[in-house]
Amino acid sequence: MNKPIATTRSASGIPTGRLAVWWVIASEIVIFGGLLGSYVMHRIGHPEFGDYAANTNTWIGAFNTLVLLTSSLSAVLAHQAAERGDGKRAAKLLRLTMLGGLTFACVKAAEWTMEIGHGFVLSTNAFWSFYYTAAGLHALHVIAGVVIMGIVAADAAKGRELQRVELIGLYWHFVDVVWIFLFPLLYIAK
Amino acid sequence: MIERLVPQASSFAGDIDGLIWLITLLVGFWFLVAEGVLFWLVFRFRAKKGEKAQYITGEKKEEMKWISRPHNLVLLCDIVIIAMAIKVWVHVKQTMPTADAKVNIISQQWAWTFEHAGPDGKLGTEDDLRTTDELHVEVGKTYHFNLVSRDVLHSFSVPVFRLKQDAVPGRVITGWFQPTKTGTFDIQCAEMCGVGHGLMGARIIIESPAAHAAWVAERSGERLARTGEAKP
Amino acid sequence: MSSTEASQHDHEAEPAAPDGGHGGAGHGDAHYVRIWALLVALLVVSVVGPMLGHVLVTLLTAFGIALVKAYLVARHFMHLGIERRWVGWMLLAMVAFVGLFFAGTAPDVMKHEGYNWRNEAAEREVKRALEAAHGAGSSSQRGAAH
Amino acid sequence: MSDAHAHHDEGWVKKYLWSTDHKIIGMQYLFTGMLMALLGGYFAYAFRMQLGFPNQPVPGFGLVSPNEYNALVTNHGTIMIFWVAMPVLIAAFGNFLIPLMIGCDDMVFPRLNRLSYQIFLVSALVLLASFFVPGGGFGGAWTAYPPLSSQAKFSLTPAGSTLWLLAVALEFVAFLIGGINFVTTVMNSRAPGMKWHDIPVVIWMIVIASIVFMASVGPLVAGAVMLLMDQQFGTGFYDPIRGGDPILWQHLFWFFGHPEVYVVLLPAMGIVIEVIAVFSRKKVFAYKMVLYTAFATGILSFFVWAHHQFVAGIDPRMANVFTVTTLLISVPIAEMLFVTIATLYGGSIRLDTPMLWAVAFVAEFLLGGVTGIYLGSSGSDIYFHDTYFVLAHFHYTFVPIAIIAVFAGITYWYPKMFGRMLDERLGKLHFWLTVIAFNFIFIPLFITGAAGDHRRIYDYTKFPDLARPELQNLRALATVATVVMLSAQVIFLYNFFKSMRSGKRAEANPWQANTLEWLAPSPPPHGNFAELPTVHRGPYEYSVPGRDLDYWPQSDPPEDDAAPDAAPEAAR
Repeated sequence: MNKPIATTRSASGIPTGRLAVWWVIASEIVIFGGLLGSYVMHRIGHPEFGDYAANTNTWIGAFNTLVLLTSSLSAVLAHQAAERGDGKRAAKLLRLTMLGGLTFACVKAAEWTMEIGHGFVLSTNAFWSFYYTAAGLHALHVIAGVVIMGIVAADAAKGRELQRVELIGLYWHFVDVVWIFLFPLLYIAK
Repeated sequence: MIERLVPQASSFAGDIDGLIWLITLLVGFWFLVAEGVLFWLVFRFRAKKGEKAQYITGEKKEEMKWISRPHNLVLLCDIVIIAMAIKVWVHVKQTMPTADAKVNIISQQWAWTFEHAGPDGKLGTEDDLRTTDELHVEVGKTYHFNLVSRDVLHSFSVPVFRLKQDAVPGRVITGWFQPTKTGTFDIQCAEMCGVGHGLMGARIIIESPAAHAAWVAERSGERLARTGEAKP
Repeated sequence: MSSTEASQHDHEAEPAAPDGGHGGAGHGDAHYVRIWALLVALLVVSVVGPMLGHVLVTLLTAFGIALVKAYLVARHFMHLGIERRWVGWMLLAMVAFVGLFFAGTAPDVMKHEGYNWRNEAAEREVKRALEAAHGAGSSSQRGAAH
Repeated sequence: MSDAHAHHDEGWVKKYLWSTDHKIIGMQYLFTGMLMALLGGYFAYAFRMQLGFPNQPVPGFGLVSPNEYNALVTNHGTIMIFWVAMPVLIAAFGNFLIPLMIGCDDMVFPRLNRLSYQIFLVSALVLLASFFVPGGGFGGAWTAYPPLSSQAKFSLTPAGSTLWLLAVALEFVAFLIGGINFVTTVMNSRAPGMKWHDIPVVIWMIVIASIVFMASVGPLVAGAVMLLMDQQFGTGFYDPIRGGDPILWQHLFWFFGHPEVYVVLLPAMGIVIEVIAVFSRKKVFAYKMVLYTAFATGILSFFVWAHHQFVAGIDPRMANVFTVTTLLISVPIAEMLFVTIATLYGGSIRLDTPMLWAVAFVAEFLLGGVTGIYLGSSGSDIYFHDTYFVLAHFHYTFVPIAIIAVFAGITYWYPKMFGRMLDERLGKLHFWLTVIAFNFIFIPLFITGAAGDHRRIYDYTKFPDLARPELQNLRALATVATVVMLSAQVIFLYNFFKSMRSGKRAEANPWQANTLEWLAPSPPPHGNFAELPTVHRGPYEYSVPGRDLDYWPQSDPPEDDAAPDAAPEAAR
């Protein structure tokens, strides 16, 4: 399909793709914000959540934070490589980022399996409902990011659509930032 | 205005109707002026042969005043309405005058249960009177009510009182009213509560002190007779 | 912002153009590694802080540091520092809307009583859960009260 | 569509169903919206008949049972807002107009645009499916307050409520995608020379509406996920017995629900202002003021949501805050209407059908606006809350928005959309029948509401105070008027489809308007313009002194010697 001329214009001074990703992030902020805002209200109103939160494993959460922070680094390095026109390196770094995302998802799966084994399921109480819903919504974003990144990396390896490396990177950093807030909210506040 | 459609039967019904009157006067004026200007302009400036429209940007100061003056006047009207609305609201919903009596109102799909004080005049004792879909109150007394719900949202609405309050499961919501007129009137459920929402009406019976005392005596007699039979 | 002819540049088609992205801000890869190292250090602090067991320290290390981390990621990795200024403000406005929602909702949901209302169900649940956790004392299984 | 462009080799499916052309996608939204409007109108017919003539079989429906009644009112509201007002006002007009009016060949993300429509279509199908599952369609009102909506044991529609929720959530996704596309397109793809203040008002309004939608819907998306989990996965987010809170949903819902009113109002205002400028041959009075009031309305709309919850069990002190913000929002809205009315001053007004609709919008919306004051001020809302007064009020806003302004838009842009003119005589007949019948529906309902009729009641005979014959007569009058208003739409449909085949051929600029879409042929081919235009002036340079023509298209190059002493703003 031919790109319309519209797509190539940039009256705002920001390339179209990046502009759209900023708006995607803006709309995601309010989605996560609504959920986390609701959680925080309950967290403050219900001191017993602290006792429930004691059952989460800080070390697993911290490890996953480290994984995501590191994958953000590889994403930004991939962007740097793409800026230099080095599609091969960008693809390699993107695949490293995907590996980070997959590690995150696998650790998450193992962690949940453990918790469910201990009897903490979605419907146990409001804390666990929020825990699984918020982390689950975030995990869905991680998985979606990994899938899209796979497509972008495949293109980048052939030197095509290199501007998308930055776009998926922006999204990935946003997912990282969400986790940066989820980590203390779900794991540390005990 | 409203009182011609629904009688006023509570001490604050007049306040609310007065507020509605005030709003009607203020917004009615704006409504008529705006409609009048609109239709006059459409008539006055209808297309005529050989007459060209004027070129008015509306950005010059003397043109802007046609917008900014009404703007300020609307703001002024708003402030008057805000002040009166809050005054009425605080009186009806926020402050609680001392109670002469109390009732409990329990809503559920799709019926109202009312708990009145028995002959001892106190709520929460052995001799409380429970009724379904029938609330008995005494004219002139200030009542506090506790409103609860057993399942979904309901809303305790008494049009003659101009009173409405949603019942939320898990919460106890308190409020007050003072009946001022005897008679029998509708109680509605004014919040969607399921299949039977359309049937969830009740009646409020506002009685003179003597009639109310007679009702209490009669009901507690019945109650005693019933419990007497049940526990021989 | 203006739609000057000069900015009608084809960024999409020429992604690697020097002004197409933010790579030209004078940072090498080392800069990003330094930011990453800083983020990891902050992560360690945020994990260690709560171990001191002081409420204020916990809040500060957990949420204060989350803010710092988010700022670092947004500024350096997402390049908000050199993006057009309004983008940052737009994202902050979205956060402000969330704050507004919180402010309007918390008086009803976070608190369990107010003028002329009590959330008895919530009060009961808090009491029950706290008694189940601390009254029974079995700290390993607390939370799994249901 | 015109035969002139049938020479493309693409098949019918590829051209009309799988197209990425913004105009086709706009038409897809328009036709889907029109179909859904027919369904929503049919629902209104069924429940209005039950109210006007209780417990008699409704011709074409049968006897209305209480749970059918609830499902009918719930889905009438849901459909008219989410599947009619939103797709037609924002998606159909947005898609059709944005690229044409800002002078480019398509939206910036054509395939995303197609995806947005497809998700929307799926959402409509999911909603339709929800009527046919065991238990029937969801009947817990369009606000879906839990616990009624979250627990099947209360709602008795285990599958219907979940499908309803899924449909609404999918619709949100479709409009988020579409909104991002709109905003990005307008920000980036304007014709060379088109500065912020050269953008037509309707485009501004669609963009502001899209942004307001984007910023307000987030919490409700989260809330919908939570409600879905409550319905299907046993969580207790809104279950008070398990530490949840039903009030939380109300806040999540209305934090979106109130801005949503302005999301649909602003594009409607934009259409009306566009039409009024063209048919009074006038520059829009204080164009910048229109934009400022739109921004102010958009921002203030986030601060007013809890006026829907005054008596819902929120803390009474909060009601005072929201009364103040609610009444303040009347200021920018009133100002926007004043500006619209002021534009008429000094005009040369032609009352063609689009203009009739536009003037009717202002006239009718005024009543909707002023009755909102009764509901925004907490003291009087204690009485009016959840009565037919509320219902009549918001129909006096939503009908002008979603029906009257939409007809103004359709009749105005029809020549551009289909290359032919609509029949004026049929158009005027349709206009008068619709508008007069509309007033006969809702003026009586103001009165029954003031007399205490509460909402969503399928049979008032159970309430002795409300079963009075004089109130019942008003209900019957409203029902008869509903039937008349709905029947009048047959005239429109006939005119719409007949003119498509045999209407008078439209030239490129039949209304002699300035904006860029009239530069393209009618209907515009794929790619819109033979040569992409450059913009030289603002969109409303009508009746500029010193020019022979009373309009001056945005794309016409400046005539330096032709109009030496034209107003400086005009000749920029």
